[in-house]
Amino acid sequence: MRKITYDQAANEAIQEEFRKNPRCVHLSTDLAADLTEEFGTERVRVTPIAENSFVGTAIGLAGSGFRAVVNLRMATFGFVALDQIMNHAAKLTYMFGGQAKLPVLIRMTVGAGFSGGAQHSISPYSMFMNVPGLKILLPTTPYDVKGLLKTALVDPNPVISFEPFLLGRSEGEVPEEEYFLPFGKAAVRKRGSDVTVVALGRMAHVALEAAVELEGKISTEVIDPRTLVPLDRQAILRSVRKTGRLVVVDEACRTCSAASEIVALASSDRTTFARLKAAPARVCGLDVPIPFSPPLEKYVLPDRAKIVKAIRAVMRRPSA
Amino acid sequence: MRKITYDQAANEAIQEEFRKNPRCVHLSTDLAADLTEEFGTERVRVTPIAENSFVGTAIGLAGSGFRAVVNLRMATFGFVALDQIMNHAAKLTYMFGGQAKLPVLIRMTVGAGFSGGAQHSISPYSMFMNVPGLKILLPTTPYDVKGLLKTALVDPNPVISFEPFLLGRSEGEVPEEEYFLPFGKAAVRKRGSDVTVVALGRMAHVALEAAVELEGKISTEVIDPRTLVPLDRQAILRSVRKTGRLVVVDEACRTCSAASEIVALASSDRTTFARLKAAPARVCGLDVPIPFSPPLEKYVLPDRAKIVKAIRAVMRRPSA
Amino acid sequence: MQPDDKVLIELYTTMLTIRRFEERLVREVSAGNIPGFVHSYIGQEAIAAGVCRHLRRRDRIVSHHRGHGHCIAKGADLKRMMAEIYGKKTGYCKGKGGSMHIADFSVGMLGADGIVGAGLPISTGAAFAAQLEGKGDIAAVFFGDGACNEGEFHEALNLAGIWKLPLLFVCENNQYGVNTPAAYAMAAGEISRIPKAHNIPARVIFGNDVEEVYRAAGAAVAGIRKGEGPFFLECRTYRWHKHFLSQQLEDLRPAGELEEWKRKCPVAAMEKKLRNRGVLSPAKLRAIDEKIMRQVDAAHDFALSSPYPQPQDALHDVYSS
Amino acid sequence: MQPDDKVLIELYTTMLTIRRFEERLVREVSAGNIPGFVHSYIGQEAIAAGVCRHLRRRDRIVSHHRGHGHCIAKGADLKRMMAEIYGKKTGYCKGKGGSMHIADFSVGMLGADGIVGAGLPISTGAAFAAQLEGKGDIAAVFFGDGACNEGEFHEALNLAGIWKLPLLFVCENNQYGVNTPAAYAMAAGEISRIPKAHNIPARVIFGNDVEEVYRAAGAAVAGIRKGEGPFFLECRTYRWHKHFLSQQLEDLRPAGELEEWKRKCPVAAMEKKLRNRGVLSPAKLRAIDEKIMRQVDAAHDFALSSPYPQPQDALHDVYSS
Ligand SMILES: Cc1ncc(C[n+]2csc(CCOP(=O)(O)OP(=O)(O)O)c2C)c(N)n1
Ligand SMILES: Cc1ncc(C[n+]2csc(CCOP(=O)(O)OP(=O)(O)O)c2C)c(N)n1
Ligand SMILES: [Mg+2]
Ligand SMILES: [Mg+2]
Repeated sequence: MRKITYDQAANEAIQEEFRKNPRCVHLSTDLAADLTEEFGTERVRVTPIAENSFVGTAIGLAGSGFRAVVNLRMATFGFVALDQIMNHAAKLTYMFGGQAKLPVLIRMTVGAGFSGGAQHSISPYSMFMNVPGLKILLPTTPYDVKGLLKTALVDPNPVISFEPFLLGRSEGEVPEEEYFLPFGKAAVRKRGSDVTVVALGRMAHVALEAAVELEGKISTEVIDPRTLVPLDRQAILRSVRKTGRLVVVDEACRTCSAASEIVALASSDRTTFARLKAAPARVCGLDVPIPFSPPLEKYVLPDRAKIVKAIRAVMRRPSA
Repeated sequence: MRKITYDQAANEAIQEEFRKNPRCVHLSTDLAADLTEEFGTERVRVTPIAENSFVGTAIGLAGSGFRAVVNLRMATFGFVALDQIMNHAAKLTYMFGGQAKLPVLIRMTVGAGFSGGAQHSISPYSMFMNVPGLKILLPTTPYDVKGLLKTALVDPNPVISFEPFLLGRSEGEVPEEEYFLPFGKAAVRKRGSDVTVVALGRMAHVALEAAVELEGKISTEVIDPRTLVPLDRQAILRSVRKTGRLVVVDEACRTCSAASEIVALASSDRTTFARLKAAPARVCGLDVPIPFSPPLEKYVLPDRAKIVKAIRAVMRRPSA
Repeated sequence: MQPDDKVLIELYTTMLTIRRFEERLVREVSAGNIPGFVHSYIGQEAIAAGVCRHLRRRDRIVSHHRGHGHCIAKGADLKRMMAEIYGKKTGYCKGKGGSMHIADFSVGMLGADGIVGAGLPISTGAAFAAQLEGKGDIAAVFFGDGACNEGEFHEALNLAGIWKLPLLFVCENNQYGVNTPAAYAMAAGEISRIPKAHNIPARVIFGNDVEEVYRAAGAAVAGIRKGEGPFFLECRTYRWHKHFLSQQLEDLRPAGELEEWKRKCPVAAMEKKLRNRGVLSPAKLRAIDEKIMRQVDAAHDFALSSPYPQPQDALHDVYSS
Repeated sequence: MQPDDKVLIELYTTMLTIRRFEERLVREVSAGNIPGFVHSYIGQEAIAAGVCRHLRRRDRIVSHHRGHGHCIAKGADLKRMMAEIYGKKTGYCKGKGGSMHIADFSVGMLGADGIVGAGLPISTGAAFAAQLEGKGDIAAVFFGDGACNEGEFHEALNLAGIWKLPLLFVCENNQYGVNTPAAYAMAAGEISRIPKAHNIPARVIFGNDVEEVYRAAGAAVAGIRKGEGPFFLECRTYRWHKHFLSQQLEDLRPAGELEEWKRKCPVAAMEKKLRNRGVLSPAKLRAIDEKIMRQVDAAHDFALSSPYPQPQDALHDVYSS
């Protein structure tokens, strides 16, 4: 099968849906060159640097029968738009008793590991998960990003796609034929029987490396949820019930992270809890703003060695 | 001892510290009448409705050697200021390698239960907990709010005080003498041996009622963390190790809530995990925007009956 | 564009409907019968009436926290409005929104909103949609003087300006945001200086004279439909009640100001004109009022007799399907 | 306020220091020696130099993502700057900030920032502090043309206006935000229309002529110190490099534009003037350049030979104590 990059795959999803649906509109600071060329400057608008209002514009478009795609670029630029995303995109459909469909797709990159400094190196998905009304994607391969964005582009709801910055130029197989991936369906990246590793975003790849490294010694099941809302709770619970051990890997800061949610999910489920053989563990970014200097940044982020160590630790029985 | 309201107690803290420290400045939309009268319009500034910029102004003041208090009123109004709070107040000290102290106190009300509708009825503290660099208060009594704000007003860091809207007019004993309460020190509202209930914000009161209702049948320990960052992890773990059972009550939406964090904390601690007799439970707001209509709102929020039910459920052994 | 008699009567009827509806709410809120925050539109009726008279059903409006007047003027049903304000299942939002989030998409009323200024960029989206559709439809956005200090105001003006959006900005300058005077909160002095700086034409009008609002809005809407881009109307007015009806905060506006503005009541002024010009006799006026009162009563009865939603209905409408 | 020879030489020296520092960074970034995002100030040196020459140490400035020039002009140490850009322990931020978050509070440089527009309200706070202290100090804020489309720009102007803050707004209009032309992104056409609408006096100047910047900033700063409130300077200029040095995105600015602006090089123009007016001989000019080159080399050596922070240092400075 042909191989293309993550960013190309994402772009293809948008192009295909824009071809089918003339009511799709694209908003971003700076040019989306391929899109403009094909779809023209009416539908593909360059915006001033004014995120709160162009996200608001997308909401107004969606409430008026259009479908809007907003590319915020880096997640940190979206912080000036959180009122429109959290107070409006997430809530209007509900507040208005279902009168308004709001098909808005908001894309932004996340993650650290490129010396971007504290503001540009963030993975803030958990705060959006605490706001009901949004669907939340965290695609980790070219195949997934295309299939999930395709689905997002026919979904009648606000969808946020968090796209790990460092994966943008990673390559992977993507079929030529059209396909859609369902939301709420995790991918099992590797089957295993000793321990379940749920790994988010770029960490799905790093966790897989860790699992391969341990092969022969520890049989690790690696789950990539792919979408955080809806979250494939059943896939996670099923796996943990089988293995009895859980490690969650997430480069976001640990406190109140998506990893915390997944640990809470597994431990508060009675059946799963009863099968737990060890305390679930989180391997996350440390609770500090991400520092610029490479040795500092490396220290605060999860990596293969830390994941391996955590897997080894949960394989021991609880101490006390 | 004299009794005063929660709001009066908070006000006293500010007045006392403004008397001592002439470099304290207050910013809020609309008049803080008592403050203006005593401290004048130079230091007590009414702002236009422009939250992102008056929070930014507070940061600039703090970075220039002043201490700023910002009253955002309801937490939802702060969503237009999240860039300044999360990208700036939380991170500048770190990004600048400790060059800048940023003593900014940001106050806002939280909570639901007054038919405020989806935007005005929020409890968004978990999203701030995921951003390192902020200290976070959630005071639940007049005594606590005064003592914690006093401490906030001598702390050299950005502090957010989340003040439950419905507690503003609740009364409680507050000494005349000056006192400060330390951050990171939970209050045990009731001692017990069967189950630990960690209850946040207004739910601390409701959980206490539930515990009293169960008295004689189930011995419930009720813990009110009072500050979420720093969180008194030791007090929570100590209690759960003793009781072996944990129920966390939080009116915020459940997914990625502070309750999720507390469940994850207890279950991922090896010693505590080993002593757990039942799966920890969360009693939270349902994952929907808070609806306006009273019967709907009642349905989605935790209340005494739901807490009692959850406590009873964890007293049974895990099923599977 | 001078309104003819028929239009005058319609404008008057709309204003009086808003007035009577809002008066009823004042009574019910004081009696403790309505939960939540209710922001009264009394005193500002001429703006909603005069502007919306020029709008087609397909034109879209975006409102703010003080949104009942816009709803009524755009053609929403009093019954379903009242039911919503009471949190009933038969309300526009099935009880999920209440007064502050009232909306009727079927008449192009895209909703009241609880966040000051946030409707402005939503309206640029609605106007953008109209522009893309190319049928000569437009959007209008209502907002207060206080909202003009939020950054989104500036951003929305700029977007409307660079894209020449078919958008009518209607600033309801009632001179205060809660207790803060616009004169204090705004360096510009005159709000209309700001749109003008963005090259958006602007006019300041007396917002309590429905004929003036009608004429100014008519000219503005005609230009916008022709593709001339956005227009800005600043309407000077005054709110009669506290910021919201059940508010505990003191009303700190200067003594006497309210009385002075009550003398400039938009409804009474219009009634007087209609009577003096002989457009409507006292009997006819009384008949209109009685009819409106019956409608308001019927709306109220409808609301009271409607069921609350089922508790589990709270779980629906988080997502559309 | 015409600069005398001594001042002219200082202005030139500051500009050339920025230029040589930035040229070194261009080389090191291309060689892959510097991690992260580095935004070059080359082409805009006259603005930082001309404005900061009027500022006292106690005056505070707030910068943006393109912040090296402001740092140098406000008197920061090249060694600690270079060390920071390399992520070394000896850097201003102990390696935690890097180029985009460089700061030196000891000289009143309150930091570069990665969020477009966000420095504006921080600067209103710094100016508010100066006002409260009442010692005649002021604040200055640097920002690009793109930042003027963010709502915070409008909000900061308004705050400065209503409170008459001692704040100098310095807009570095290099005509693009990344690849988006200001002429497209801004309905106002002229940025200075916006502050004027807020009743803030504004002037448009040629930002590549350091004498012009010096004179205009001098008059503005004098007025601000006297308590006349904020002033707005729009400086027309051009960025020579890509938006940030290692950027993959194509530079879409029209062909020829850069060459045209290179002919308006602020440093070369000043050098020529100094030579033509006989202020500095070619030999003296060479000596200045050589001295600066030695300083830049020394800064670079210092950075290279400085240790990285210890990994565990990452845990410090989350909070102050
Ligand atoms: C972002 C935000 N900040 C503050 C508030 C609280 N608030 C609600 S209405 C209001 C005053 C608005 O004034 P204006 O825009 O003039 O409208 P008016 O109430 O006068 O009609 C305020 C401060 C809010 N709802 N949203
Ligand atoms: C809020 C926000 N949106 C977008 C960005 C990405 N970004 C960084 S610099 C920049 C262009 C800024 O243009 P301008 O203000 O003119 O400054 P210049 O780079 O031209 O000096 C953009 C879009 C950002 N950093 N912050
Ligand atoms: Mg007003
Ligand atoms: Mg620029």
